[in-house]
Amino acid sequence: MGVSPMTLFLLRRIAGFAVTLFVAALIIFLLLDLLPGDPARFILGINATPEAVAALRAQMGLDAPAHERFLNWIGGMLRGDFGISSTQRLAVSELIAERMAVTLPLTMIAMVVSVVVGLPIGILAAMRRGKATDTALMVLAQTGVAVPNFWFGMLLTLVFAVTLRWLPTGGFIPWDEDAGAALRGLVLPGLALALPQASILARVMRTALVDVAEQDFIRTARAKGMTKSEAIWRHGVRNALLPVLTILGLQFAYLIAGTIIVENVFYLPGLGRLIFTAISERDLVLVRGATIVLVVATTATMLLVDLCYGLVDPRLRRQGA
Amino acid sequence: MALVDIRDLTITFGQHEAVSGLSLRIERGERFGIIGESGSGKSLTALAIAGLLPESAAVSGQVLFEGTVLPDDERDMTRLRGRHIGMVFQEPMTALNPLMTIGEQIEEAIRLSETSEIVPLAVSALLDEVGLAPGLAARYPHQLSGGQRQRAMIAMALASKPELMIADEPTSALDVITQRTVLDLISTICRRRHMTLIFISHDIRAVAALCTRIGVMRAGELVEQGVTGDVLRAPVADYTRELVAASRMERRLRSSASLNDDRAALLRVEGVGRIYRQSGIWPGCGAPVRAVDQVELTIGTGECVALVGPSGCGKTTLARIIVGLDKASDGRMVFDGTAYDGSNLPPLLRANMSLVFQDPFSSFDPRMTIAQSLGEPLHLLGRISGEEREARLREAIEAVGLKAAMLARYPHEFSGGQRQRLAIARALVTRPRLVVLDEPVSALDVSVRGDILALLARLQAEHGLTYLIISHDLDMVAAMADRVLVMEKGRIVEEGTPETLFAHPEHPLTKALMAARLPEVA
Amino acid sequence: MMRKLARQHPSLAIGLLAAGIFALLGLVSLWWTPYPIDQIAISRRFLGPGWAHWLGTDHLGRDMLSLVMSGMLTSFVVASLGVLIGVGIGVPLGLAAVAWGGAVEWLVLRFSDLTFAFPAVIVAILIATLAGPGATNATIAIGIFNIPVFARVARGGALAIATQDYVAAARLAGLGRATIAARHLLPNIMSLLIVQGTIQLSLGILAEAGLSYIGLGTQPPATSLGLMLRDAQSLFLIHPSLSLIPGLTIVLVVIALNIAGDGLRDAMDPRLRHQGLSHGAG
Amino acid sequence: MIARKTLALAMTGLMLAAAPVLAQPTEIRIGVALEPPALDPTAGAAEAIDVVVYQNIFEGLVRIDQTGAVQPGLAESWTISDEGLTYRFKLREGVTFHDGTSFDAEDVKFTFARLLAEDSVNAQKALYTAISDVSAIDPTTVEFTLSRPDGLFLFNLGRGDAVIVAPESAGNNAAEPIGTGPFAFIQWDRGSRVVLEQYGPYWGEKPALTKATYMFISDTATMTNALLAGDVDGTNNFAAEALAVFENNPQFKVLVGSTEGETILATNNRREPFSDLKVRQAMAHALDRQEIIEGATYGYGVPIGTHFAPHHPYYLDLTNTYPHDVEAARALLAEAGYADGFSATLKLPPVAYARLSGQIIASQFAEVGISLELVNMEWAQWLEDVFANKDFDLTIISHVEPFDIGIYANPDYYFGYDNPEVQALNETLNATTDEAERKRLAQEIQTIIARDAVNGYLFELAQTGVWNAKLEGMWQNAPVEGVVLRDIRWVE
Repeated sequence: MGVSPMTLFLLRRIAGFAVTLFVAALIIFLLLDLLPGDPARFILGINATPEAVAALRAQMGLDAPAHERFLNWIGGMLRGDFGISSTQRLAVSELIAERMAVTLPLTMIAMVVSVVVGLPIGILAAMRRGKATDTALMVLAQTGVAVPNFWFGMLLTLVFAVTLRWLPTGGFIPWDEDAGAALRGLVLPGLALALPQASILARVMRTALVDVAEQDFIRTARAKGMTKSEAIWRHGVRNALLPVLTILGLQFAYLIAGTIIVENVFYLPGLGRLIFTAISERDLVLVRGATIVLVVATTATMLLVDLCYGLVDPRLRRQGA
Repeated sequence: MALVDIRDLTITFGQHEAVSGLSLRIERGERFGIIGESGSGKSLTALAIAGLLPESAAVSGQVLFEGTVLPDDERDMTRLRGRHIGMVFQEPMTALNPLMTIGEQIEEAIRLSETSEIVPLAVSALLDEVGLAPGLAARYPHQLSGGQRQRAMIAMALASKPELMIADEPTSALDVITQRTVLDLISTICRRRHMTLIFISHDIRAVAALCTRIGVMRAGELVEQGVTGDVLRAPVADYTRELVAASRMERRLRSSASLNDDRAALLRVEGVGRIYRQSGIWPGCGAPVRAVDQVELTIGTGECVALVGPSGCGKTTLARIIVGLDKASDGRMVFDGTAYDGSNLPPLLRANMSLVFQDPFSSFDPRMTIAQSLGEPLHLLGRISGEEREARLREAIEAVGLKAAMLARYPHEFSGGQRQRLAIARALVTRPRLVVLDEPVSALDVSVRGDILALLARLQAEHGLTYLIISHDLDMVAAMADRVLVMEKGRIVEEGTPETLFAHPEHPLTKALMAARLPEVA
Repeated sequence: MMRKLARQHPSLAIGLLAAGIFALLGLVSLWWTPYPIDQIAISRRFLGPGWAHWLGTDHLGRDMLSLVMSGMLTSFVVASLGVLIGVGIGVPLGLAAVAWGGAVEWLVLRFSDLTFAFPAVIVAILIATLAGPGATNATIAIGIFNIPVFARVARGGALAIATQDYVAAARLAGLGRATIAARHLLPNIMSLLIVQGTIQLSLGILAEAGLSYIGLGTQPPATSLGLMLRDAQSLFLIHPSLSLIPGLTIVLVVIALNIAGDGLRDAMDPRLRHQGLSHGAG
Repeated sequence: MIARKTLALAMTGLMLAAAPVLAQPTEIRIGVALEPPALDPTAGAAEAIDVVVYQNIFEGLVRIDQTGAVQPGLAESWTISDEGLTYRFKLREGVTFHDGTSFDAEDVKFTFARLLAEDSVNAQKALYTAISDVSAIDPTTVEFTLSRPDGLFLFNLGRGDAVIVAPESAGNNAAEPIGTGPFAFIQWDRGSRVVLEQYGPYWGEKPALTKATYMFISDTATMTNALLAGDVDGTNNFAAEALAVFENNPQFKVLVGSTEGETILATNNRREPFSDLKVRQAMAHALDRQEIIEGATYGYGVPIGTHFAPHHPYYLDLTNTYPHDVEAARALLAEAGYADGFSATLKLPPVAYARLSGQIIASQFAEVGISLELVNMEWAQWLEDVFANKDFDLTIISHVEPFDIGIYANPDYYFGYDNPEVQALNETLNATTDEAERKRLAQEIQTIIARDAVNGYLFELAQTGVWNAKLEGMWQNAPVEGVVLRDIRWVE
């Protein structure tokens, strides 16, 4: 057959990806359909007359049969139409897009910071294994993992926003209005999110590197005439990155979870807060849309990581020797 | 002045003394072999010369290279290593960086030793010297065969034009044929380059074939050293004597009774083939691999048939199908009149055949007592009483020359040889008729191989067992088998009694195998 | 025993000891706390640390020490139940994947991808909205989050074991896949599971804190460390101790658990155990 | 030395950047806890809507002032027929909507047609059902005809639910509100803020502020930080628990005022055992208002003994009808046949005053043997269970509707109090326009419901605003929901 094993591998992963998403969508829909609480009633509040509520229900198409609603939903999403928010009366896709402009950069910043801070620390610790530096760094990492990021966020605000007034306590200026301000708004939350992840990365990197340092090819490299640290640096780090890559993939899930909490602390208009408010307002359409987007994001990252593996590790490029 | 001069070297890990008071001089241009079993400290000695001992090692005594003591400063030691010493390790797969092409890795070696300005040229020159096509430079380790990898390792070791090459079990991870070619390669290179060689091995014949002088190590001590010929012809130390003895295998005499030709066929393999596909439920992806291809063979009761061939020729797969660990894609087997295709082997038949694995260390669950492990196959006999069970276990373990008391112990309390005995005991506990032995001794130290083979022979005689031996070790086969089947690429290519087959090999593979045999020592 | 442990793996000893003490504090609160935590006395609120109340009192005049104790209990219970759920469902899945392979394995992998795709908080939000917020829902959310983690760990470990000859031997001995999984695979990945368990436990405690903090976790009058943080955060500038006490407690508990986890890994991983000698072989 | 100076400069630079307000004293950033789901006050109950738009973007025919009195709005004057059934309004001229379209009688007609239509989604529709006809006499005159007299009619016209909208823009008001008010809607960054700017062609006097930004900050700690850091200039209603941070801080002023929010322990009068007067009286005795007010509102709540706002001229102090008395409570329970108490659930909506009061009441009731199970709920769930399905024992909620004692005349209301006497009284009250008489009637109803201990009457919610000390003109009291910007100004 004409297809190369690599493309087959790709196709298989993507097929798996699709299946996962479909099932996820189904689950989300089922769960949300069971949600107690009548959105119409909520929108109209205490003194609304029954007719008014009924009228709104009809408007929102809440009286169609479930399977129909599901299929419409899926079909719509494939066409990029996520439906109309029941409380905000706006295209869900737009709402989500707005929020993504906050959550995505935030996650990215956190990712980058955690990598830029975490990996070097891990490497340094591994190089100085057993020495004071190692111990100090690892104690630091231990603490970093242990501090709840929302709490850390609050402490950060008190120091840098309230006391020093270097950065805003929260809130978000849209990018197109003032990119600089937008960025400054994401610094503290970014840090708060990054701390635990950086610590985890540091620990993983260290362990991985220590393991690799035991490998034969490090000895070979030394036999060729490298000092131990040269060998670890030139041959070890790249090999050690493989396990780190997996963790990076998983971390995305943690980060998403983190944003939802941190966005509350810093009153950022992100996807997390959107879901949160949407849920308390029984905005099924919106919750669905937002959750599925998060699920897609997470799953996509996993897929990405898998593919990265293929790139970094020649053994996974399946062309026969 | 000696190139390497080791004076009273002692290496200890915590309490354990791995090398004790070892002194040794290796002259320029000689090829020195160090023989010893696993744990004898031979590798550590080599690492000590290259200054590559793990930090956890405590070293006393001194090692002189070209008359000067090895420098303590890591940089100087590194430079010395890089410029003057080349090393080849046992397992080329793990010794090469999986993420770099071998070209890159050789290049690196050249740059580090600053032996050549025009690096690319040098690379292809080296590859050529070790008999690899220049094209292979672009390959990654996992894309090469074991032999090719080891050649690449050697090329890398040569990059610095070293005075001394240390080869630590360079061939024991390779199969017979490649093993021989690599050995030849090493010796020719040493001759051509007038390079001093330290060759570490447990295989006395390899050492004999390659080295001018040898030293014998045991439990961290150098028990004997001298010119190869002398040592092997007239060993002084008993241990050396044992080793030499163990390396020779006399053809064992079979009672003519078992050799009559009209013996009933116990197992018939009829056109069995096995095709492997890449993973699971995705049909038709990944090119199918024919591991076993239309194999026809018959084994008579009481017979001992050997299946030989290079690694990856499908002999192990065939064995697994026969004992029912794997399922034939086509064809069938008939055991004692009952037909089956592998996994559908009915319990009672399972009880009638068993398998002894190559690696005695992985064949016992570390968390189960010997009794539990040995008892497992008794399932196949359905419900049996406690006493019956006891009796069976005792019988089995005593049959292999161990004490019933040992049943209560755990695997880690036994040596390799003992474990293999236990493995055999487990194979016997159901009183099977056919025993399949997959490389039964290749993982064992030379000195115990003889005993295990003798044990197998005895058991066959006592219980009238039928053996199917899977092996690449022609001497062992010659010693044990009544009939030999040669297998290549999943097919049986030649068959015959050892005598005739080894005397006049027909098939090129058989010829190659014969050619690869190392000469008997002395 | 303990002394031996302390000598060989000091970190493990310290970690276990500390975590043990915290857990014990929590357990004790089942029978005894200095003051009942549901007894509210506004007149007594915001007392600083003192003889009557070692850690002072909170915004409802409840004794902080008592709150910390029973909060600790909640946090531990939620986290450990979360781990139990993860182990109970994840490990069998992981083992099944290895024992049966093929389609089963594919399904298990897809399933764990699927579960990974739902960040714990999302699950928590969904459940909380279905059944109202509460410790139970936090537990379930954390449990669900743990399932794929353990499924993967179990699978990873079991894959390595499955290649061992003794597994083949067991199949030769006619044992069924399930039996083999239970008899050979499971016991040999136990250490892995225990290590992962401690790690997930500490993550669970953090997660519970996070969930309670955003109001999806434990609900009054019950309390948990996270809930205490939530209650105290708006008072941080006026009565910092109210949020410093639970906050630091969380940090300490998690650190203790992680140290214990690392210690266990070193203690159980044979490769690290006889490091030195492993070089000597050959 | 120099280095330190430059550093200092750099830092002040940053601080300026962080608090631009120092530079432009005509802009204001107001922190509010709840973000409105939409911005159309006539199509949704969320008080968060009024907070942003009421009297800023939208105006009614009349407007409620700080004291709760009715003032001319888009109608500069009106006349009421003697029997109180016809209202004739004279509309202002030269009023335009923010989209430039002009305002006239037709808009008024349209607004109320829309409000009263079959498919109307106006949350307070019920309040306007007395209207039988709205007719535009001429472009500047509108006449309302009522089916029955309604003492609160004018006040209700002043509510956010009755603001005047234009047929051209009404449909889109949820996302882009267009009204006649002094401030025009500029943008809404959902989840973050709403920006208003002064509307040049406004008919009335220009407000001092040129720009107002509403920032949505739900979390009290965050709000505190934002205020301290100067990221927001004030908030109309700040959580009482943290007020201490600002009370003695010269940079801030704390405005403590009244609201229309009667906070009650709403009791399901349909259900056993609450249908028993003795039980309700027992519960009333069990309540220790002072402790609840201390604990839940940090002393800012005003104790009430009935369902009426203390600052209202009709208010009658009935807080001593059932004083805190554990013994009396036990006794009454015993009489009612609950000698060893009973247990019930207390469903709590997601607001601080409810959650805190809930915990405190639970421990107070425990003393008399009533054990409460606290059930925390999201709003939507609460509305569904408690309000719509009346499936609850007890709940705590603040009734923010002004002069809403009428709910006690509605037997179908969620707490299900069915007393013909009260119903009759309320009837007459609605029909009465004479002040003295109205007062008497209102007070009679207050007394009855207090005696019947229909609900546990806890406290009148206080409005505790925190503002930058340099700001003036904020409403202290909140007779209606809203943060009215017209009078707010910066002073040096």
